[in-house]
Amino acid sequence: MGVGGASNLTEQVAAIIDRYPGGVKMVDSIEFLVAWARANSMWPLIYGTACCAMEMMAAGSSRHDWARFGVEVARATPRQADLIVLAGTIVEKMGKNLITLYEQMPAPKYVIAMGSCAISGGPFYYDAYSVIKGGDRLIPVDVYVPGCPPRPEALLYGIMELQEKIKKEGRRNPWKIGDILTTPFIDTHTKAKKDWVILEQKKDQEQQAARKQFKLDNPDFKPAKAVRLKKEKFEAIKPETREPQGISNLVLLQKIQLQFPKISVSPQEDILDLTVPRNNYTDLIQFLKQNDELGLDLLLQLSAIDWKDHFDILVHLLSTRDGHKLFLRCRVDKEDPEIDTISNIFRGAEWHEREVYDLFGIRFRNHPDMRRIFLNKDFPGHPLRKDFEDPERVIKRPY
Amino acid sequence: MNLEPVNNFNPDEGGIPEGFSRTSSATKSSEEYFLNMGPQHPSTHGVLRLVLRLDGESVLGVVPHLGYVHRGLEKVAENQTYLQNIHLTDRLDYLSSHINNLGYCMAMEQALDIGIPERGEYIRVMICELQRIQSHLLWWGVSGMDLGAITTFLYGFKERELITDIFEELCGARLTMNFFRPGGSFADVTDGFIPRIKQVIEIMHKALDEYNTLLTGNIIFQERTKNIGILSKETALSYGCSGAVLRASGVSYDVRKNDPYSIYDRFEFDVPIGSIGDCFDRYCLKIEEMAQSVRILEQAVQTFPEGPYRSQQKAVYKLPKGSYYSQVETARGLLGTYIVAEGGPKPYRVKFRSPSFSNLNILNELAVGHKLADIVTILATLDFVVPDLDR
Amino acid sequence: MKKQACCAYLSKVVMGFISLLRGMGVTIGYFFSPKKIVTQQYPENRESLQMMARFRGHVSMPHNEKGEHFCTACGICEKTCPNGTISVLATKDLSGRKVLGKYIYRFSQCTLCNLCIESCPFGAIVMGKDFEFAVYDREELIFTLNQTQENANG
Amino acid sequence: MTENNMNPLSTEMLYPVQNGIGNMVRTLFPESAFIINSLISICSLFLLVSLLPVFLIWLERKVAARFQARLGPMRVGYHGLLQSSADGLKLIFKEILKPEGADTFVFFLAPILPASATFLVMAILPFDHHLQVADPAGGVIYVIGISGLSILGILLAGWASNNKYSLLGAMRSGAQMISFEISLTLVMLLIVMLTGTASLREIVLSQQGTVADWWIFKLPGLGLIAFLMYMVSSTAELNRAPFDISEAESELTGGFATEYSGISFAMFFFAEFVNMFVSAGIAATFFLGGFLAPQIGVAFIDPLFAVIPGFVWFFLKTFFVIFLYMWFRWTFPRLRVDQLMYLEWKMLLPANLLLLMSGGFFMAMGGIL
Repeated sequence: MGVGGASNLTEQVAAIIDRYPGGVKMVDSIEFLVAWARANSMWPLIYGTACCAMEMMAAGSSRHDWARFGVEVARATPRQADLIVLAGTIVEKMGKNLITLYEQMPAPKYVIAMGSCAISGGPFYYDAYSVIKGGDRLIPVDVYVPGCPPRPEALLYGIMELQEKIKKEGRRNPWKIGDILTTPFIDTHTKAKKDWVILEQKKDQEQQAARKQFKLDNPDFKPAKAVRLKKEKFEAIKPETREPQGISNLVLLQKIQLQFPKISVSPQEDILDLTVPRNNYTDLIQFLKQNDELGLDLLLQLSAIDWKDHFDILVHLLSTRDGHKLFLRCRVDKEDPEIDTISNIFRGAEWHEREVYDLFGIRFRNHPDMRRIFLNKDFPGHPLRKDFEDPERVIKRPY
Repeated sequence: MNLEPVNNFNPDEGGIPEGFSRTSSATKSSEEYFLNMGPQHPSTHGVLRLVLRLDGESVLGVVPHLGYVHRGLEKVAENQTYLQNIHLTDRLDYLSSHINNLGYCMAMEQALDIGIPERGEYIRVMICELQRIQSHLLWWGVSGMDLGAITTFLYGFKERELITDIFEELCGARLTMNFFRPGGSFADVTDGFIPRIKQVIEIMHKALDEYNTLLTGNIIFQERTKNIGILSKETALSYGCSGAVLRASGVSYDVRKNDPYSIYDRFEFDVPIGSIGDCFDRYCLKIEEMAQSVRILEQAVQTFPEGPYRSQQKAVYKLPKGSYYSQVETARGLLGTYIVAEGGPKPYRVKFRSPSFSNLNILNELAVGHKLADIVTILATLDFVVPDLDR
Repeated sequence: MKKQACCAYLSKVVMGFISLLRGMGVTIGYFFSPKKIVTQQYPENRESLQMMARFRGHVSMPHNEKGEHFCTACGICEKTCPNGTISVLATKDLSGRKVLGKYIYRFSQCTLCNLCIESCPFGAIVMGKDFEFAVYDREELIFTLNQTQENANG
Repeated sequence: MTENNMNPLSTEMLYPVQNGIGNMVRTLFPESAFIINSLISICSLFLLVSLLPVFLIWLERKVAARFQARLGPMRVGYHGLLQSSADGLKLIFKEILKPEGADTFVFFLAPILPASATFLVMAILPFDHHLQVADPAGGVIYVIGISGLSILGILLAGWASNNKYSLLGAMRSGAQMISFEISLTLVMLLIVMLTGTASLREIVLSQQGTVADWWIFKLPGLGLIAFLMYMVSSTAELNRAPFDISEAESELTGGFATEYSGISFAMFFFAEFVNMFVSAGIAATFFLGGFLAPQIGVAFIDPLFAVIPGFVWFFLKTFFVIFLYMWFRWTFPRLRVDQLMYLEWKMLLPANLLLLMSGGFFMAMGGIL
């Protein structure tokens, strides 16, 4: 039965028994019994990364109830689980852990790739730098359940397919660790187009004569007009204007320009958008936080934009008391992207700054814990920059 | 693509895993050790890795490690057209996918000055409130299961399936809807929509009482959640929390009330505020939010107007040059969508201000001093979704 | 003060015990009412299981009885698809007019976002209703939606 | 039983309970009767211990499904009857893994202890008037002594598997079981004090008469309180329901059994269910009148109940108590470790001592009401 170390012993015993009359039938019945037991009691590992995990939980809930198939006891440790349902996107950083999980599971173990992300990368097929395009590039997959996310019934159908596959196991085709997909990762969309163009040229030469002949015997041939769907017409509606919340932008601007005259306003209708020079970036934010007349007490977010020749640090503040918002921009040039941290003013900015460092490469002076937050330490380059190139991980979108 | 294991720390030579301060807050006691609540763990709601510094069973420090489902969604959004990005916002916080779509579509409508007819506004409010109830039901079930009451998970999902049916009948998908478009939605409401909502309303009244007797009133649950993970007002604001986490600490900020979008100002509903800011307050707040959403649905069902459900839609949207920002109240907090447009069919930069990112930031503040089991309670009541966190 | 503390303690114990009983009351209510069971037995109810009208199972190309489809190989659905799922491969028929040669639909990448069907000007593609597509090999998920003579048998 | 010096163990010391089969074997093969009798009882108990978990696992999954408004195992045999046998068979044929750095001998010894501990206690459970393997005079002390053995198994498992989660789970369960054994012992002590004997059979016989003579209904309310306290402490002893902190699914992934796979995990899994049957059996023996038929006093029902054999009543009462355990498990959230210790040391222990005193007071008053 090819199970762990005991496989050669079971094969020898089966070979001996086969010789006796009716021995083959006995070994087959034992194999059938064991395969039936394995098929009807699959304990899934509690593993789910993204949206498909919700549909897997729905399959486990009262309405679809996969306990009917004997799949009830979802085990938390890989030691007691014999089925991994790859529910959700597999990311490079999670790849290591997924392989360790798979290796920790005892021998007859099965994998269901659920949803487009686990089959082929799905919505993150193009331009995603950290998504592994398909679970079978890491661990051998037995059943693919397509959909995004697939219905719980589709997952149950996948489990039934897996049960059929297990029931066929025996000494003739024992369970063994399958092989993973090693073909290099190319864009099937453009490949299909290229192959088709070659086919087309061949077809054109062959049909050269037939087409000329067709044009001769019915010169005035009018191709039938395809009928277009009649799309409903709706009239365009003007949105009703809504007066902005809290302190109006003008009052805000005057208050700030009292303290910091060198602030320029970028053209933005409803939300005040200030461009802040680099030297008084932190003490402007310090002033905004301290000044309780303005009441800007919540840091919405701190992020950056790569304008190809320079970076822009964005700081969005919100007042929970009155509801008005204030956006700040601070220009950082590309050569040495370095700016002071504001995590001592707004504690929440610590993670936002780590994200900006991780994805843009802008360092923050005296930041308590300047580490990458999302990607591995050795990820080449900073992905959200416009000039980020990594042909090994990323396929550019062809259209 | 390297797949060797990360070089983990070596405790014998006094190594400290990354992110921890060298000296531990407690006295250098011998029992101090590091426990890895790994990316695959039943109570981390997906793939979030926590490294805990423990002394026996009480927690000295927590360092969350993110990025285990970081899919680079913002880079993908930069290379897709505006319409194609709508279905990406479903996968941000997939438990409130309608509300994410709404946030993104509102930013586009703000840029292109598109208005929505009366019926379209009503559809939006009703669907977003249904989505909020559906997300809270799943949260309630999973937090009950994290604390050991497995039956609450099944009860929560029982009611949730009713709302999933409404969405399936409406737009054909159960979880990732892609239903809203700038100017309304891509199709009108089916005739089974209103009767099903009425059925959900009356079932939710019974269900909420049942949940309160089963879990909220339970003495064991109250012992496990009262005075655990107390979040002060200043810390919440300083970390930028939003949603039930912020309101439980006493700050009354709900985007639907303080910065009303769509037609939320026509419905009267109140925003519950917590007092202490512990786990029990956050829990009761969410149950109360469900009741308020049901209240909004009741009002909306009575005055559901006829007429066109959307304004004119284009095939390709080209937003004029500039930056546009819109914020909505998802089930987890304030989701801000910031689009920088260059005039072409594809956005130049899309930034999602995710509520779970800031809500989880406070874990270290809340967890220090509590037991290992309280970490699970705090994680359950913080109610974050990891793909919304990692984007 | 001692008396209040002690009777507060006792009342807390008693109230706590009653809350446990009420919780148990809820679960026993479910135990003794089989009407509340909501399970739909999927494989057994396959005939009666009816998908909703707008259910997005998979992209399919309806053919009328003469085996013709409405697709004119304009390629709009290919451009609107965010994940490169659809490949519209056009060919020229005898009269030199552009006609659909092969319509490749990779279900392994499709995210069922319905953008292609909304954008199709001729209503040639529709969302199919069945969901039983679990396969053992990833390549089987790449379908050719238009049945013409050569790729029907090819 | 012929008195011959060749057989040093005389009848009284062997404590056999006279029953039909035993006597028939003694008449046929007087010399080797003792060996044959013990073989028969060992085989019957082994059969019971192997069949019980298969049935109890199926029952637990169906009862849990019914509590949660769903159907539970359906497709494996009629209404999933073969489900737990499929689970058992699958677990047997799984690959046996030993984590690197684990102490091999202790790692594989640990699962055997809990299973054997429950097997030993089975020997003295009074299934019927004459259906009891042995009835030692100190039956209660025997039960308390043996139940300490299963704690050892869990501690060894946690320590040997070289995994922080299992160490945490084992230490938690060690503290929990030792502390809850005190309240378990005190409740049993109360019943022993009231009945005056420590042999299980006498305790059951002391509850003869109508239903009102069962210990649960005796002593104006104390019997019921004693029963509740027994239920609370025996649930904690079993690591079940609101006290399953040692195998806490959502905190410690697998608890003490994190590193166990295949047959060794199956031993823990089955021992837990047999243990549940045993402690429910003891609850039935102590409080619900073991194998005595419930005489309600209504003229035409009593003889009807009396006809039904004793062991049927014993199994019915035991399964009622098992249903209570399952009811606790599928309703309550889990307590924290320190709250658990607070519950035992600060609430159950004083309550038990108070109970003992009031029991003594009632005995001093002479009339056990």
